[in-house]
Order: sequence, then structure tokens, then C-alpha cells
Amino acid sequence: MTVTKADARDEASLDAETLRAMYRHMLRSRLLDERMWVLNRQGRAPFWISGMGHEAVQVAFGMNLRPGYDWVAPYYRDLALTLVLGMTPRDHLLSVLARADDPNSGGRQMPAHYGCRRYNIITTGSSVGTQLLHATGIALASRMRGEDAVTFTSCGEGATSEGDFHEALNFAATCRLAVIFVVENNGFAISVPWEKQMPIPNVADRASAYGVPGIVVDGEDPMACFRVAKEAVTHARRGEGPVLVEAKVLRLTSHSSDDDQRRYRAADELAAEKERDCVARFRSQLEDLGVLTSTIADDMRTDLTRELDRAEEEAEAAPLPEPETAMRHVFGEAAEG
Amino acid sequence: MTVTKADARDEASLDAETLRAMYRHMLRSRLLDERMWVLNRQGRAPFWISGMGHEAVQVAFGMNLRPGYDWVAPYYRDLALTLVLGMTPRDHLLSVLARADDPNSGGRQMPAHYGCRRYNIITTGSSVGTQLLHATGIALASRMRGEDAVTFTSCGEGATSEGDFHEALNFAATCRLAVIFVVENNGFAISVPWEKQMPIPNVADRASAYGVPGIVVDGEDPMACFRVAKEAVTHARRGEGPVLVEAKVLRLTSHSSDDDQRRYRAADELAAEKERDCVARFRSQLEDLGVLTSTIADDMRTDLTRELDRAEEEAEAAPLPEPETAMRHVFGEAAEG
Amino acid sequence: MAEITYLQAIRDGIREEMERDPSVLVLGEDVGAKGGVFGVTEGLQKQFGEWRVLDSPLAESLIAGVAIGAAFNGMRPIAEIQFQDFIMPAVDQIVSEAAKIRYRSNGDWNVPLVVRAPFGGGVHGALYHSQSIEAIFCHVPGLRVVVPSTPYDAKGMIVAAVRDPDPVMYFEHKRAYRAIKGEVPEGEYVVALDRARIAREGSDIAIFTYGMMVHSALEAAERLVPDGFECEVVDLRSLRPLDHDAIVASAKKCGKVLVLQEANLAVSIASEVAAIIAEDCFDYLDAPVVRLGGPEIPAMPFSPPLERFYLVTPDKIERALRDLAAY
Amino acid sequence: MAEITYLQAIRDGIREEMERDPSVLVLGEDVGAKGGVFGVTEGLQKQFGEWRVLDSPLAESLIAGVAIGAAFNGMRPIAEIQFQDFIMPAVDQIVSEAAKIRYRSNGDWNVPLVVRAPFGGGVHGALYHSQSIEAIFCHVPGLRVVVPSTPYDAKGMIVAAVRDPDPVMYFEHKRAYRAIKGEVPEGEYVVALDRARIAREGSDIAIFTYGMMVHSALEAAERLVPDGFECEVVDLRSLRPLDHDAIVASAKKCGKVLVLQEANLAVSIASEVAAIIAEDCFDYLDAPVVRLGGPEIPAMPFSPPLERFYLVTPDKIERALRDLAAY
Ligand SMILES: Cc1ncc(C[n+]2csc(CCOP(=O)(O)OP(=O)(O)O)c2C)c(N)n1
Ligand SMILES: Cc1ncc(C[n+]2csc(CCOP(=O)(O)OP(=O)(O)O)c2C)c(N)n1
Ligand SMILES: [Mg+2]
Ligand SMILES: [Mg+2]
Repeated sequence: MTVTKADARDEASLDAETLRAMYRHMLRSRLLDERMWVLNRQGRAPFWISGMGHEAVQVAFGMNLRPGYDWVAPYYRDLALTLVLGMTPRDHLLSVLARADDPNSGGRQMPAHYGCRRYNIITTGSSVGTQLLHATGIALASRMRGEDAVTFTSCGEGATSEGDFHEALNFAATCRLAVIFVVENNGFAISVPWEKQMPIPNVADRASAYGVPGIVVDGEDPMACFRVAKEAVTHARRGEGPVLVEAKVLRLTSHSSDDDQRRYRAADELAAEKERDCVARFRSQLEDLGVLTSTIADDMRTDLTRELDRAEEEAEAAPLPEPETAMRHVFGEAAEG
Repeated sequence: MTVTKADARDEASLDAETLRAMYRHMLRSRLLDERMWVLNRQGRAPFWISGMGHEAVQVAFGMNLRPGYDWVAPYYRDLALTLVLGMTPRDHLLSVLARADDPNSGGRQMPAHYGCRRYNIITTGSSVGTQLLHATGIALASRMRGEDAVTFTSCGEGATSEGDFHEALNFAATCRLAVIFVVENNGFAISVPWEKQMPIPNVADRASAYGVPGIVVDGEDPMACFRVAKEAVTHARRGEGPVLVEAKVLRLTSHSSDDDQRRYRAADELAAEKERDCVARFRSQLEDLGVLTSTIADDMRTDLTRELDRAEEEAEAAPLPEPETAMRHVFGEAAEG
Repeated sequence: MAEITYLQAIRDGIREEMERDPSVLVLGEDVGAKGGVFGVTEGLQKQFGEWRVLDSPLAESLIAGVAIGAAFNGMRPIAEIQFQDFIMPAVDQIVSEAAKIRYRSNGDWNVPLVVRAPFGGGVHGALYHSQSIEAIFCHVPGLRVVVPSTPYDAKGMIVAAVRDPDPVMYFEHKRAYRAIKGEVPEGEYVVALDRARIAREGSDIAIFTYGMMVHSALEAAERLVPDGFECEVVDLRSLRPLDHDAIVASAKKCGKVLVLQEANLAVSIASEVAAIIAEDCFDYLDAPVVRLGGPEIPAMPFSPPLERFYLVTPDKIERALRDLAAY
Repeated sequence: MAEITYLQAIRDGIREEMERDPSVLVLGEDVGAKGGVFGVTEGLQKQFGEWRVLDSPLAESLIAGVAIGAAFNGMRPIAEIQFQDFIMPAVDQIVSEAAKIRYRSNGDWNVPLVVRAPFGGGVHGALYHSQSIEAIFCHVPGLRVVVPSTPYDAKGMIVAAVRDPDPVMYFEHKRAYRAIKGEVPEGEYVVALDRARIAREGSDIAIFTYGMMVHSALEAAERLVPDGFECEVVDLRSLRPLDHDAIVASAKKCGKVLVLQEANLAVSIASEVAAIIAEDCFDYLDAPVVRLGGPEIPAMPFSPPLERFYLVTPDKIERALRDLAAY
């Protein structure tokens, strides 16, 4: 098990353009995420589940994957990841407003159940952990066809308590499949703190049980995440088998719009976490490095907000599904003779 | 992770009487097991699944448990274990002949689905691995009542691929419950060799994923098994949490009476295994140590064979269940007002 | 008698049983500090401590399997599955283990176990927070399956379930939690786990249903009164075993039958009720049995027009009743 | 045309599809060197290699979940579950995932997946090697469930299942493997996955059944011929969706109906068939619908007298038919 922290190498190895792109991706996701909460609080969207605090590691992986070639079996906090891969704020606003044209599910699923064939993002259900086995099967297929596509899959640390986590890691490792398992450990499964979920401090320490590399990374440190993502993707693409990455992230919001974490978490703990928020911290870090000026950053925010406003307008104007379309897509065409 | 092999300490720490008792338990199970195969080959018993080659570790644990106080969630190869705890050859002959008085199941289950409330041996189903969670729940109950009972549970290495293995280890470790997980690794899940089941050589290496002690022991070495059993039971009874023990054992027979392992295993490999058989080896080891003479050993065999003959006669004479009794024991008494 | 919610009634029943019997414990995701995602177990951890109200890891097979184990060893666990939709990983433990333990041990062992889970839609819960998949368990001998529809039954049946020596699946309609209020007597009482209840007497059409649909059926039944039709509404309550005699009695009395449920119809409770009537009320029927339920699509969608399309509303029930009345 | 066994017909179908389409693969416990515990996949690993006939670890959720993943990525996996009894750990992957993937993605994704498993009793398999739990899956929209009863259908339906773009549960009666032989044409053909089959024509009593019970029904039907009763035996074949029109047609034609199955009756295929008839054949029935199936006990016991007690034999069927004939 390797514990990786950001170090000088990271800063050196990433050029300014890449760093700015990372920041832009993170900010774009954050602004969209904030907008979702607004829609929810306005009573226009019955549900939202947020990725705030999880953006850095998602952006890092998204930027190291080949959209539409590599495969992605995400989970509900992976908003930023889907955006990096090519999905748009409009796509997800269509989803949160349950519109017919939502590419994730046509308004059928709760928001944040991502999926888009165009980018090889498989459709996400709600039963946590099942996607880890799907990713393993996807990688099996790639391997059988001799392709060097890698499969990214993610879940929360809570989901690693499910049997499917073990079954997936075990099989992917036994067959040395190109799966990157990313655990976004925010310390909570809804209200249950990690200490009640598992007896050891790091999920990544479980990698040795499968003979694969396990990496812990500070998920609020975008550069460290980028380096880990790059290494993991390279490892998997080279055919060296799966990797287990654990990003220690913050859940900056309640579990979902139906939850209120102040009921089970201390106020000072919540306040302290805000300080470590990857988006704010990354901005000042990049400003310190001279990669970003506050003008560039502000312009970026203005641009992204404009994109968002337009997307929201379009989504709002888009039609809801026709009732009878509920009967569609149970089966496809019948077997041909 | 500790890898334990028999060493001089073992021989020193066990008195002659204990060693003879161990041998007698092993031999008793072996003779009964052989008898079961005879019944099967004679067409008198439609099914048998054997514990041959697994006896040493079972006897070692059985002798270190307190029957009727400690708890046992076994699997289908644990014939020797049940005998040490107090069940008898007659009990299991009643089962294999599907008689009404079979204490395991009244002839309802396939043979080798052990269970006996009197000795706190819970009833065993066929779905592999489920018992690991039962053991965990049993230990939770003991812990809640402040009892120092330990719970023994076992399975094959194949069953450790099931999600329940992970869920049980994780929870038992998180709550530091007094569960002893014993994996009887015979290298095969029916026909599938361990290399296709898992990416690392030792199941016990997975203990670190749960922060618990993991021990590999030569399951054909009774003294080493005894030492490990004693340590494990002491550890658990002291409230120091679960232990994961892996006994490398031999499957001296085909998977079951429905299988023929010569179809998927090489003849020389099978022949070589016979040489390492714990029962034969232990006898010569004890004779070398002067603990056993060949007269004592032969007398033992004669006695045990006589017990077995009588048990078989009684079982054969015992009645089959009445057809309508199939309707009984779906529910117990209704809830009382 | 106090008017309390369905949710409060369940909580009261659990609390009183825990006070009465130290072997009762609650196990599930978020049942502790948070009091469950719907608040059913609120306050219980404070009262009974962290062991007896135990936050489990996120693993349903674990929840069921550990509860079974505890039941082997003298406890009476109440296992909470956060949503009925997420009971699937626990199916092996429930169906292969809990349901078969008494039988396979020839009565040597039994597991007094309650598995609670909220079901049902109409809450914008979409595919995985709206399902009604009780039918799966209703096929399985060795299980009891109950669904209370009133606060009175909710309390009486959770108490009976806890005291029952065998596994009981206790399903709660999540829309009932706060929407349904009713009178509940103080203190201890039980409601039998195998008896239907006549929620409304009538002699023209017998409606068989359970859960929130009981309330929709009652509403629709009232709409037919001005036209002179009196519907009998039978709240099945116990879905396994079904109360065969009560079903046959009401069907014979009315001669016309509507079987209602929120779940899709194929191979479901409604199928079984219709089959019982087809077998045992042949000479008494004045019209074909009619079933009304969810459509045969994988689950209830999120978008409001689609969700409304899925749901069996009082309007749809009224239409079915009028058709039957006119037959 | 050659006479081959039911088992051989399944194997031929799989082999020919694997030869035709490189995306077809087989995944399961012991499917490789051993050729499966019943020998269905014998010889396939030798022919197609270790990847396309892949011995999985002992983990059913893995088998289903990995197969789903492979199907996402262009493959057509045939997942083998060693016994239907052991499908329970895979229920979440099958019901929550496979069945809902096309629907929840609004048609963006689909999983062409076959799950094969042997079911049924009468082989001294006891509680966990005798079960018939297909009803559980027949409730679930998004799944197809089929059970062939003849070698001809076994081959034609496994081929159709492999080519179908959606998940198909393909259940094989383990007693049929070697006991049932029949003519099977050389080469490629498919049998539709949603059509019942009239196994025997008659106009006095319609028998609806599937699997090995088709053969028992045929045997019992012959015993009534001397008395002038001709039974129609309808082999349902497709249990989800049921062939509604074929069921209604035969029921109307005969006016008397026996629904037969090996599984216990509550909330089962037999319930659904009876319900369809109660709904749609009201004016055509001359007698109550009769159901005959296994008793409501957790599963088939091991001991011969108990196993015989459980099984629906031609004698029991004959008795039911004579009672119906006399009605
Ligand atoms: C199988 C299953 N059980 C329960 C739930 C309800 N549930 C949704 S999210 C969640 C907590 C997940 O925690 P974690 O995996 O740590 O992810 P996080 O939300 O913290 O990112 C639970 C219990 C579910 N979706 N699926
Ligand atoms: C859930 C489940 N799947 C499949 C089976 C069929 N089966 C019975 S034993 C066995 C192999 C078990 O191997 P292992 O756990 O190594 O135990 P061993 O028999 O080698 O002692 C299998 C696949 C089963 N009993 N339960
Ligand atoms: Mg978390
Ligand atoms: Mg083994």
C-alpha cells in the first residue's frame, strides 16, 4: 500500500494549461451543483444528491481517461466526472427537472443516476456497489477482445461494505483486468461514520487482500489526485491489472436534499471542513503559483454561470415526458429468427 | 499474518492422553466417513460428501471448544468436529439413511448438513458462506449478554469468494466479536482450483484487510492445528476480537459422491496427496513418540468399528419419516397475545 | 385514545417491546443517531444504547444474516432495510436461510426475526425508492409477510411480529408514515398476523387490497354510495399466509370482486387472491374477477407524468368499480 | 432427424451460437474442465478456450454482475448458476440491475444476457437442490423467463435467448437432462420466447403447465382417454411474459381447467394463469379452476417418503382430472 500525498513533483509535472483546465472543470461542476441545490430549495426539483467536495479526484480521473473509448461505471456523486467526459450542465438540468430529453434516463431515474452511451458511461442504478461488478465484466470483455481500454468505477466507502465490493476486487485481480476502483471516502454512509463501517482506517489497505496496488490520496488536493489518476490509468492500460484508489474527500453537504447532517454531526466539525474545500483551496494555490489570476478566475466563473443560466432556461423550457411513454423500453426488438 | 507450522513446542505441550484422544477422534470420523462411502456405493445412501483429509483441524478446534456453551456454525465437511462435540456416528447414519430420528434434520436435508441444538451446533443450509454471518450474529448476542462464549465457524476456500465472507469478517472485526473463522482450504471448489478463485496464495492474508490476526496452518498436522486452535480460542474468549485461521487441508476424495475428480485432476497429484493424509501420518508420528503402540491403535480401530457396526444396524432399523410429517415445522406456535 | 401517525405507532410498538424484553434489538443502516431515514427509530438509540440500536455497515446480507445469527442465540432482532428496493442483496439470507431454518432442522432451531422495510411510491422516489416487491416473499413458505394500513394495526402487528417465533417480513408504506393518522390505545395489544380485516362493509363489490391502497379504495368506495353501490373493502394485512376464509366469504357475499394493489400484477398478491376466488367461489360470482395494479414496467419512474401514469389512483379505482357495478 | 437428450440439445444450441458469434461466452462455477455439474457445458472449454468458457469463483452475484458488465460491452454472456436454489445471492444483480437497465436508461443501454439454471426435484436433492423458484422472477418486469420441456424447444429457445437483446432467465429441469429425448433438426432454428405450445390437443379439460410436469400431464391425460376424456395440454414454455391469448383460447375451448406445477402454489405461475382465466374466461367456464402444485412447505425434503409426498405425480394429476371431469 502506498500513501500518496501531493508533493513538489506534482506542481512541476503539470503545465499551466492543464492546471487551469482542472480548475475550470471543478468550478463548472461546483456551480452546477450549487444550482441544483437552489432548484431544490425553490421547490422546482424534488431531489438532489451532491458531489461537492468530491470534485478534485473526479476531474483528475476524467482528464486521464479517453472518453468514448475507456469505460466508466460511476456512482451518484460523480457529477464532475461526467462533465469532464463530455456531458453538459444542460444534460443534468434536464435530469433534475425530470424532462423527456434527459440523456441519463429520460427523466425516469432520480437525478444523479448518471449514464450516457456516447461516452461509455453505463447507466447507474441505486443499489450501491453493483457497478463494481459491471466494471469488472466490462473489463473482461475489453480483455477478451484484446483492447487496451481501461474501466473506471467508483463508489463511496460505505458501499465497500457490500459483498459486491469483495467479489469484484477478487475477480478483477484474479483475471488481472484493467479496472480502476476508486473509493471516494467521505467518512460517512449517510449518518454512519466510517469507524462503524470498518475496522481499519483505510479502504485502500484492503488492496493487499487482492494482491493489487492500493493508494490513498488526499481527495481535496487536485494535483495529488491528478498524479495518482495518471499512474493508475497507466498501470491498468499496460495490462498490469486492477488498482484500488481511495480518495479521502469531504462531503460538504448533507447526504442528500432529504437529509440534514446537523442532526448527527458537530457544528465545529462541519465548519472546519469548509476550510479544506478543494475548489477554494485550488484557486488560491493556482493564484499563488501564478497559473491563475483573480481576473481569469472571475471571468471563468462568469462564463460558466452564463452557460448555466442558458442551460437552466433550456431545460426549464423542455417538455416533460408523455405519460404513455412510461410503457416504452421494457424490451428491445425481439430475437430475430 | 503469522504462518504457523508444527514445531517442537507442539509435541512438548501436549500430553499423551490428549494426543491419543485426538487420534481417536480423527480415526472415529475417518471410519464413519469410509462407512458412508460404502453405503453410497452399495446404493443404500444416495449421497455423501466427505471430510476425509479435513479431520485434524476439526478435531483440534473441537477439543478446544466448550460443547453446549460455545457456538458452532459449521459446514458440510465438519463431520469430525460434530463428533468431538458430542454427536455420534449413529446420529449421522440416521441422517445418511434419511431416517425420522436423524437429529440433524429428521432426514429432511441431504447428509452432512449438520445441526444439533443440544451442542449449540446451528442448522446448516447448502448456500455456502451464509453461516459466516450467522456466526457473527451469534457472537453479537453473546457479547450483548456479556458472555465469554466463542463462536466457531468454518467454510471452504471457495466460499470465501462469496460476498458474505467479506461482510462477516468486516462486521465481526468492527465490533470485535468473538468469532473464529476457519477456512478449510483444500485447494478446490468442486473442480475449480484455488488459482482461479483468488489472486493471492493464502486466504488468511486477507485478515489484514480486517485488522485481525490471520494464521495459516498445515491442516494435515494435528499438533500444529491444536496449538493454533488453542491460541485462537483463547484470543477470542479474552474479547480480543475475531481470528481468521486457514488450514491447508487435502480433499482426499472427490467433491462428493456425485463427482469424479479424476476427470479434472492428474492421477499423480491424487496419489501424492494420499501420502500426506493426516490420519495415517499422525498414527506413525504417535507411534514414533511412543504415545501409541500398534496394539493400542488396532484395539482402538476394533472398538470404533464395533461402535459403527452397531450404529449402522440401529440406523438401518430405524423408521423412515411418515409422509404427512412433511407438513410439520413450517411455523412454531403462533404469537401469544 | 390518542390519534397518532402510522410512523409513531410503529415506533411505539418497537419501543414498548424493547422495554418489555431485553432480547429485542434493532439493527440497520442509519437507525441510530439519525433514527432511520424516515425517523421510525428516532430516539431509540438514546434510550436503549448503541448495541440494542445498532448502526450496521451498508450491507443488507449482513443485516439479515447477523440478525438471523442473533436470533439463533436468544435475541429477537428487528432488522431494518432502508428501502424495500434494497432488500435484494439480503434475499439469500431471508429466503434460503431464515425461511428454512425451522423446517430444515425438523423444529430443532427457529429464528424469531422481524425484517422491516418501507415500500411504495408516489413520493418522487423513482425506480429504486418506490418499489412494492412484497410478492417475491409471498411465494416463500416459512415466511410471514404483513402490511399494516392503519396506526392501530401498525402497532399491534409490529408487537405480534416481534413476539412471533419465526421470521416476519413487516412492510410499511412510506407514504403512510405521516399521512395516515388514527386512534391507538395506550399500552400493550397485539393484532394477529394471519387475519384480514373488513375496513368497510358492503355487499355489492368486494375490494381486496392492502397498504396505502386500502385508503384509496375507501375513498373510491364512498364515491359510489350516491349511486346506491356499497363496496366491501377487505384489508388483507397478512399477505402470507393470506386469510383464505375471509377472502372467500367477502367474495361470495358480494359476487363481484376487484383486487387492487400498487405493485404490477403478474405473479403477485392480486394473482393469488384472484386464483383463490376462481377456485373457491365459482358458483357465487356475478362478474369476472377484475385486477387493478401497476403496469408491467420495471419500476415507477421519477418524472411526475410518468409517476402519475404508474400509480393506481382513486379515479382509476372508481372507474373500475363503476365498470364492475354495470356488469 | 436425430433423437437427442434435452441436455444435448441445450449444449448443441450453446455450441452453435458460440461458433456463429464470437461475442457469446459462458461463465459459471465448474463450467470449464468439469463441464458443469450436470455436464451441459462438457467439451466447450476445449473447443473455445478458457476465456470463453470461464470458471468463475464461487460467487453468484459476481457471475450475474460480471455477465451484465460484459453485456454492456458488446458480449452475449451465458451465465450458469449451478442450481436454481443458489441464484439467491444474484437476485440483486438480476432484479435491480439486469431487469431495469434498458428501462432506466430510456433505451440507451441494454444487456443481452442469458442466465441458465437447473431447477426441480425428484432427484434426492433435498431442500437446496430441488427447488423451483421461477415464480420470483416471473413477477419482475424487464425479465423474460422461459422453461423448455422438450429437446426441440430446449435448443430453439437457448438460441433465441442468446440472440435476444435483453435478459432471459432460462431454467432447465434437471430431471429432464437425460430422461427426456426427442427429435431435433440439424442446424439453426429458433423458438420464440413468448409463445405457449399445445403439447396435446383436446377439448374436455385444459391443462396448463411447464417443465417436467408437461410429461406427467401427458401421461395422466392418456389415462383418461379410455373414459372418453380428451385433455388439452398446454406447455406454457414462456413464463414471463405468459402467452395470454393461448391460455385464454384453450381455457375457453375446454371450459374446465387444471393448472399444474411442481412449485408450491401461493403467488406463483399457477396463480397468474388462474387469475388470467378468472378475468378473461368468465362466461366459458364449466367448473372452478383447479390448481395442483407442491405443498406450502419451505422446500422438498430428502427422505424418500417425504420427497414423494411433495411431488406432483401422474397419479395425483389423474385424480384431479377425474374430479374435474366429474364436475
Ligand atoms: C444496496 C443499497 N442499500 C442502501 C442504499 C441507501 N443508501 C443510499 S446512499 C447510502 C450511503 C452510501 O454511503 P457511501 O457509500 O459512503 O457513499 P457516499 O454517499 O458517502 O458518497 C445508502 C445507505 C442504497 N442506495 N443501496
Ligand atoms: C451459494 C452456493 N453456490 C453454489 C453451491 C454449489 N457448491 C456446493 S459446494 C461447492 C464448492 C465449495 O468449495 P469450497 O468452499 O472450497 O469447499 P470444499 O467443498 O472444497 O470443502 C459448490 C460450488 C452452493 N452450495 N452454494
Ligand atoms: Mg461515504
Ligand atoms: Mg475447497
